[in-house]
Amino acid sequence: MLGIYILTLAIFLGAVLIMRVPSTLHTPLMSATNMISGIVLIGAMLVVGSVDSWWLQVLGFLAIAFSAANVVGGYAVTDRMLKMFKQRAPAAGTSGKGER
Amino acid sequence: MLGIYILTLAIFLGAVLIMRVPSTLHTPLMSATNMISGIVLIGAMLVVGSVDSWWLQVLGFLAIAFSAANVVGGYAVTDRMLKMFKQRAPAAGTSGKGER
Amino acid sequence: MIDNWRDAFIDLAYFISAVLLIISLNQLGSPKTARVGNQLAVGGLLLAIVATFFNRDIAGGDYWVILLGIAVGGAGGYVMAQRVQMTAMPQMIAIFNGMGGATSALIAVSEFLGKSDLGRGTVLSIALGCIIGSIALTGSLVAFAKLQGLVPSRTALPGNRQLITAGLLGGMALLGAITVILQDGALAQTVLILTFLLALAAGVLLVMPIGGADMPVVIAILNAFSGVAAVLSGFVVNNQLMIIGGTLVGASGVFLSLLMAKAMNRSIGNVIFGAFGATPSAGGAGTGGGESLPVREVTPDDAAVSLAYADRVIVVPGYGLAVAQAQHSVQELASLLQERGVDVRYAIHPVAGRMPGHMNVLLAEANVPYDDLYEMERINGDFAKTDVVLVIGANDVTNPAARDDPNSPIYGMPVLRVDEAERVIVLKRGMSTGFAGVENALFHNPKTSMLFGDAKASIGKLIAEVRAA
Amino acid sequence: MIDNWRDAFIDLAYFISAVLLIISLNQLGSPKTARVGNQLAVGGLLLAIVATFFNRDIAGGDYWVILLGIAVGGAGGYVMAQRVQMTAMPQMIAIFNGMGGATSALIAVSEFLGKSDLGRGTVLSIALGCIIGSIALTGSLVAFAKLQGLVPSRTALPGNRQLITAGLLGGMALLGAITVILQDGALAQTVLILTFLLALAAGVLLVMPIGGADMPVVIAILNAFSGVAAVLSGFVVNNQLMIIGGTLVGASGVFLSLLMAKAMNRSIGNVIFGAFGATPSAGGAGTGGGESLPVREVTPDDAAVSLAYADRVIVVPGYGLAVAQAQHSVQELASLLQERGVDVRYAIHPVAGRMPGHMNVLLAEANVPYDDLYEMERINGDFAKTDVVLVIGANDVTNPAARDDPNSPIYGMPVLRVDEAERVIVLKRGMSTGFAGVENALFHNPKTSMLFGDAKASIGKLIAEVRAA
Ligand SMILES: NC(=O)c1ccc[n+]([C@@H]2O[C@H](COP(=O)([O-])OP(=O)(O)OC[C@H]3O[C@@H](n4cnc5c(N)ncnc54)[C@H](OP(=O)(O)O)[C@@H]3O)[C@@H](O)[C@H]2O)c1
Ligand SMILES: NC(=O)c1ccc[n+]([C@@H]2O[C@H](COP(=O)([O-])OP(=O)(O)OC[C@H]3O[C@@H](n4cnc5c(N)ncnc54)[C@H](OP(=O)(O)O)[C@@H]3O)[C@@H](O)[C@H]2O)c1
Repeated sequence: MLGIYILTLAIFLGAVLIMRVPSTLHTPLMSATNMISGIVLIGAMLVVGSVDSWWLQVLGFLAIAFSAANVVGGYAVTDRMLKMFKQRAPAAGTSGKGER
Repeated sequence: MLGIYILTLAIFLGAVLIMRVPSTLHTPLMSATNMISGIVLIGAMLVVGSVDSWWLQVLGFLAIAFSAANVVGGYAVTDRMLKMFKQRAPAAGTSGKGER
Repeated sequence: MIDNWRDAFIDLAYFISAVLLIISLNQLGSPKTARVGNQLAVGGLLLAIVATFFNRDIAGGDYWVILLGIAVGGAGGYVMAQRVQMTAMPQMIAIFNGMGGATSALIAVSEFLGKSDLGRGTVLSIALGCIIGSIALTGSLVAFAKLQGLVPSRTALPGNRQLITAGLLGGMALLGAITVILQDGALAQTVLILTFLLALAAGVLLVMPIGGADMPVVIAILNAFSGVAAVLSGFVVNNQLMIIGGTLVGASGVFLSLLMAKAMNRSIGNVIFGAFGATPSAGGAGTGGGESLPVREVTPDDAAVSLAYADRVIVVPGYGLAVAQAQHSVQELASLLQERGVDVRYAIHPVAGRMPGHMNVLLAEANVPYDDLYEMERINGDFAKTDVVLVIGANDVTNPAARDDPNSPIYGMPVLRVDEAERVIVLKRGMSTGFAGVENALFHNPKTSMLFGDAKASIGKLIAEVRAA
Repeated sequence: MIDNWRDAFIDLAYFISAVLLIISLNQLGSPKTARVGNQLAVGGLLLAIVATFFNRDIAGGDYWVILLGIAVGGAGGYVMAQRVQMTAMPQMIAIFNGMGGATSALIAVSEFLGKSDLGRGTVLSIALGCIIGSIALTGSLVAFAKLQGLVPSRTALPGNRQLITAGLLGGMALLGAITVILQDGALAQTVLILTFLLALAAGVLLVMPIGGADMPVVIAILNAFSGVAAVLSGFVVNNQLMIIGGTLVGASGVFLSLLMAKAMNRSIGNVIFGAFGATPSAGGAGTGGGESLPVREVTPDDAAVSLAYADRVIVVPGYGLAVAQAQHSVQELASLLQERGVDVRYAIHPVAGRMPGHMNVLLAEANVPYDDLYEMERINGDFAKTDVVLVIGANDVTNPAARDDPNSPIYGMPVLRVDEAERVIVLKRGMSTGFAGVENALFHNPKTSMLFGDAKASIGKLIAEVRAA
């Protein structure tokens, strides 16, 4: 039952937070979620810890490699994109100020 | 531990949801939260169910009466306020359209 | 998993109820859906209540106790809700906060006295719930009494205030700790009851010295208290629905307290432990100094004319409008002007009136459509393009000192930039200050002309003159 | 409570990590804080990973397996992230989705094969996680291949598509159900492996027939899949952090899929089970019909002059700009005009380019400050006040048929109202249609003049001419 509560609350929270993200940031958002889905890495670690037969360890190794790639790669590419997002230098900026 | 997760998620969710409420609705929001805090009524019911001595039952009775007043009163007064909130009849409405 | 259908049903009902509460809070985010949201919430609560009747522990006589309690409480709440004046909303909310806190405190006490061998965690929740609930109870009653004028706004207590506060908090912490350590037995029960009584006293002693005008902040804080108390009783009876519901209430209370404090440019601590006691004297001085400066008065007909022939008018309602119960006459005046083709809008400061959103409710009651009401951020840019600003019973929220004068106690508080308009007409009874107790330079601004008298009366005159014009 | 410090530390670390993930998602809500948000998220993940090393089950050789896996995977991911072109972002995300799904599927399988006497609920999560994860894996690989042009955009499979789909889903449901019923033992394991293989096949067969242009939607859906799979593996290993993290990913994927579908005026089902196969032919016909209608061409210098002497210019970049890699030249042209005092802004349609927010990234790469980029809702009103609109490799997002022509396949899709401007200059290579495959009346509008050729080349000419002007 508690698991269901956690899941439900997380769903609502996720929905509300995602809807706040402006479309400007939708691509970085997607790559960031790639990184977050890398959280399964800890699951993979637990599996490697709990299984014994060598070939299950191999599966675990693959799982770890994949999810580690998500964590590192997702972070790096998101950061790369976000580094590029610049605000106009206040000096220049006037055009369309009214909009804001 | 699970309780903490539920609590934390609820805190974040509550914060995000509350921040979305426009100041126009802050008074009804407060009375609505009065109603919601009436949820302790179920706690009071459980207490009445679990205690035996007559005077603890009296305490339980009081608790139930108070929280029931919150549920009914909070709902009624909020509804009374919200009933009054009206949008301008489209016919009339032009002034300050630009703002929206 | 769950092997029993009865419990499964109850669990499911609680879960659905929790979801309904969350959705309802989301619906409360827009005037269009707010009413539905309110109904969803009450639906969720009723579902949870009904489900609880199926709990096994509840049997025999319990039903009568419960049903009677619900009947009595429900009826009482309903009557209060129907009778209350919109201007008295803060009092009403104070009472509800108090009753919420009371329930949690009672749950904590009877759980501790009624059951034995409770876990440490539970006892901790009991002690905290008892303390916070009790403070919410008596604190709210004092707040109510002050708002009703039953007790004087500022009651200086004998002895050093900071010291008393510290003593109370320390004492409660100590007794609570002892309860948790003893955890069980007759002695522990006695200590908890002492904690309970001390907390009740603390509620009174903490709120009593706070200025009546700060009560709205106090109320929001106690609203948060009632939420936190509900969360704790949720932990006591180990019920997630109560934890979630209470959290939502707590979040709202905290948010609104911070919002008010920010809009008043004060810190929560400053409100509770009150450096505030000082300000009014300053205000008095200010008022004194004020008299010397020139003030332009205006006759109703002159004012009416400049309103009638304006293109753009912005009305700035304030607490005084509420006191004067002038909301309906304002609406009448506004529609009169609108018929003449004047563009009339209302500028609502976040803390105009005496609680957040209070002005919106009062004007809604007077059938002002909510899309004529503009929040400060949205309208502050338009004053410069406005011919006449009609300030009705508002003061602090228009005070330019908040922008210009770093020495002013309200410096930094965001205010409506009314002085940017062509002309400002202020309706108030005299030159006395607003709640912040500070002099308002706006009233001495050449652009400004004052129309003295009770807001309702003055507006009545304006209506007559506009009709004539 | 917890009687063991080692476990307590791990639990605490997971909890903090969950909080960090939530906060990070909040920070990702604004360009100013997004970068910090991304760092908070990775911080949370690292914390969780480190904490997991303290888990008792992990011992001896496990460390090496884990460290090696992290090293290999991490290095690979880092290289990919550094190498990828911004225009190839959809492919990159596809791969990451696939790897996420793969991990969850592998966790499910090895947990089931490695452990015995698992509860029914756990087995259910295993079966579902295995199915959804595997579909995410192979589906993403196909999506990647299509975006890279490794496989043809629309591959009709032999046999009735609806039938195949139904068969696959039914088969997986059946096998999954059997696994759950058997719950344990060699047979159950075999069935699960069959489920696994079938799901892998299903991923290929489901995505293969979907049009290449719909891949962004597919990718978002598979993103959601990878999230859901993570939630399920969270249930498998009973870890709240994984449940929460996966849920956030799932929410984002669902939201973005719906957003795209809405912006393209299609239903998700329509995308996946593709009534879409029909449209392009219609598009072909449209293109055919298009030739007959008159089209005004314009010379670079003429276009340059009207740009150079305009007060207000809005640039509408589209997918073609990305293909032509023209983002840098556009920025050069824009700053040239701005130096001449022209007010230049960019209008970004939510689905311009090939994934949501793609254009923003491309233009950010070209050093366009994000406050020059206007979302459709914010700028659509301003086209009427605009002298020249420069449409660069955009087509569908400007198509007036979406507003005027109820028979158009894209009718109802919100579009940029470019045709309200004084003059429209369109840069594209020919008259061929956009991905929706429908004719665009804008190109035949008297206001519109076409400058044919590769976007980058054409802009190069414009720059030269503006310099001359
Ligand atoms: N809304 C909230 O949440 C909240 C909470 C706590 C504190 N506050 C404080 O309350 C204040 C609200 O500002 P405000 O401008 O709305 O009110 P204000 O600053 O308190 O001023 C109200 C003015 O109305 C005049 N007035 C009173 N009764 C009147 C009557 N019957 N007819 C005409 N005028 C009357 C008074 O002047 P005369 O006596 O000369 O007529 C007074 O100057 C702010 O300082 C705010 O910080 C608000
Ligand atoms: N962003 C998303 O999330 C997303 C997802 C899925 C689908 N879509 C779809 O993608 C479309 C996006 O609309 P859009 O207007 O941006 O693009 P579009 O409608 O696909 O049109 C792109 C145009 O660019 C032109 N073009 C291609 N290469 C070019 C080059 N090298 N130089 C100059 N022009 C070139 C093409 O015409 P020529 O061949 O004649 O040059 C084509 O008409 C929408 O239909 C949307 O539904 C978007």
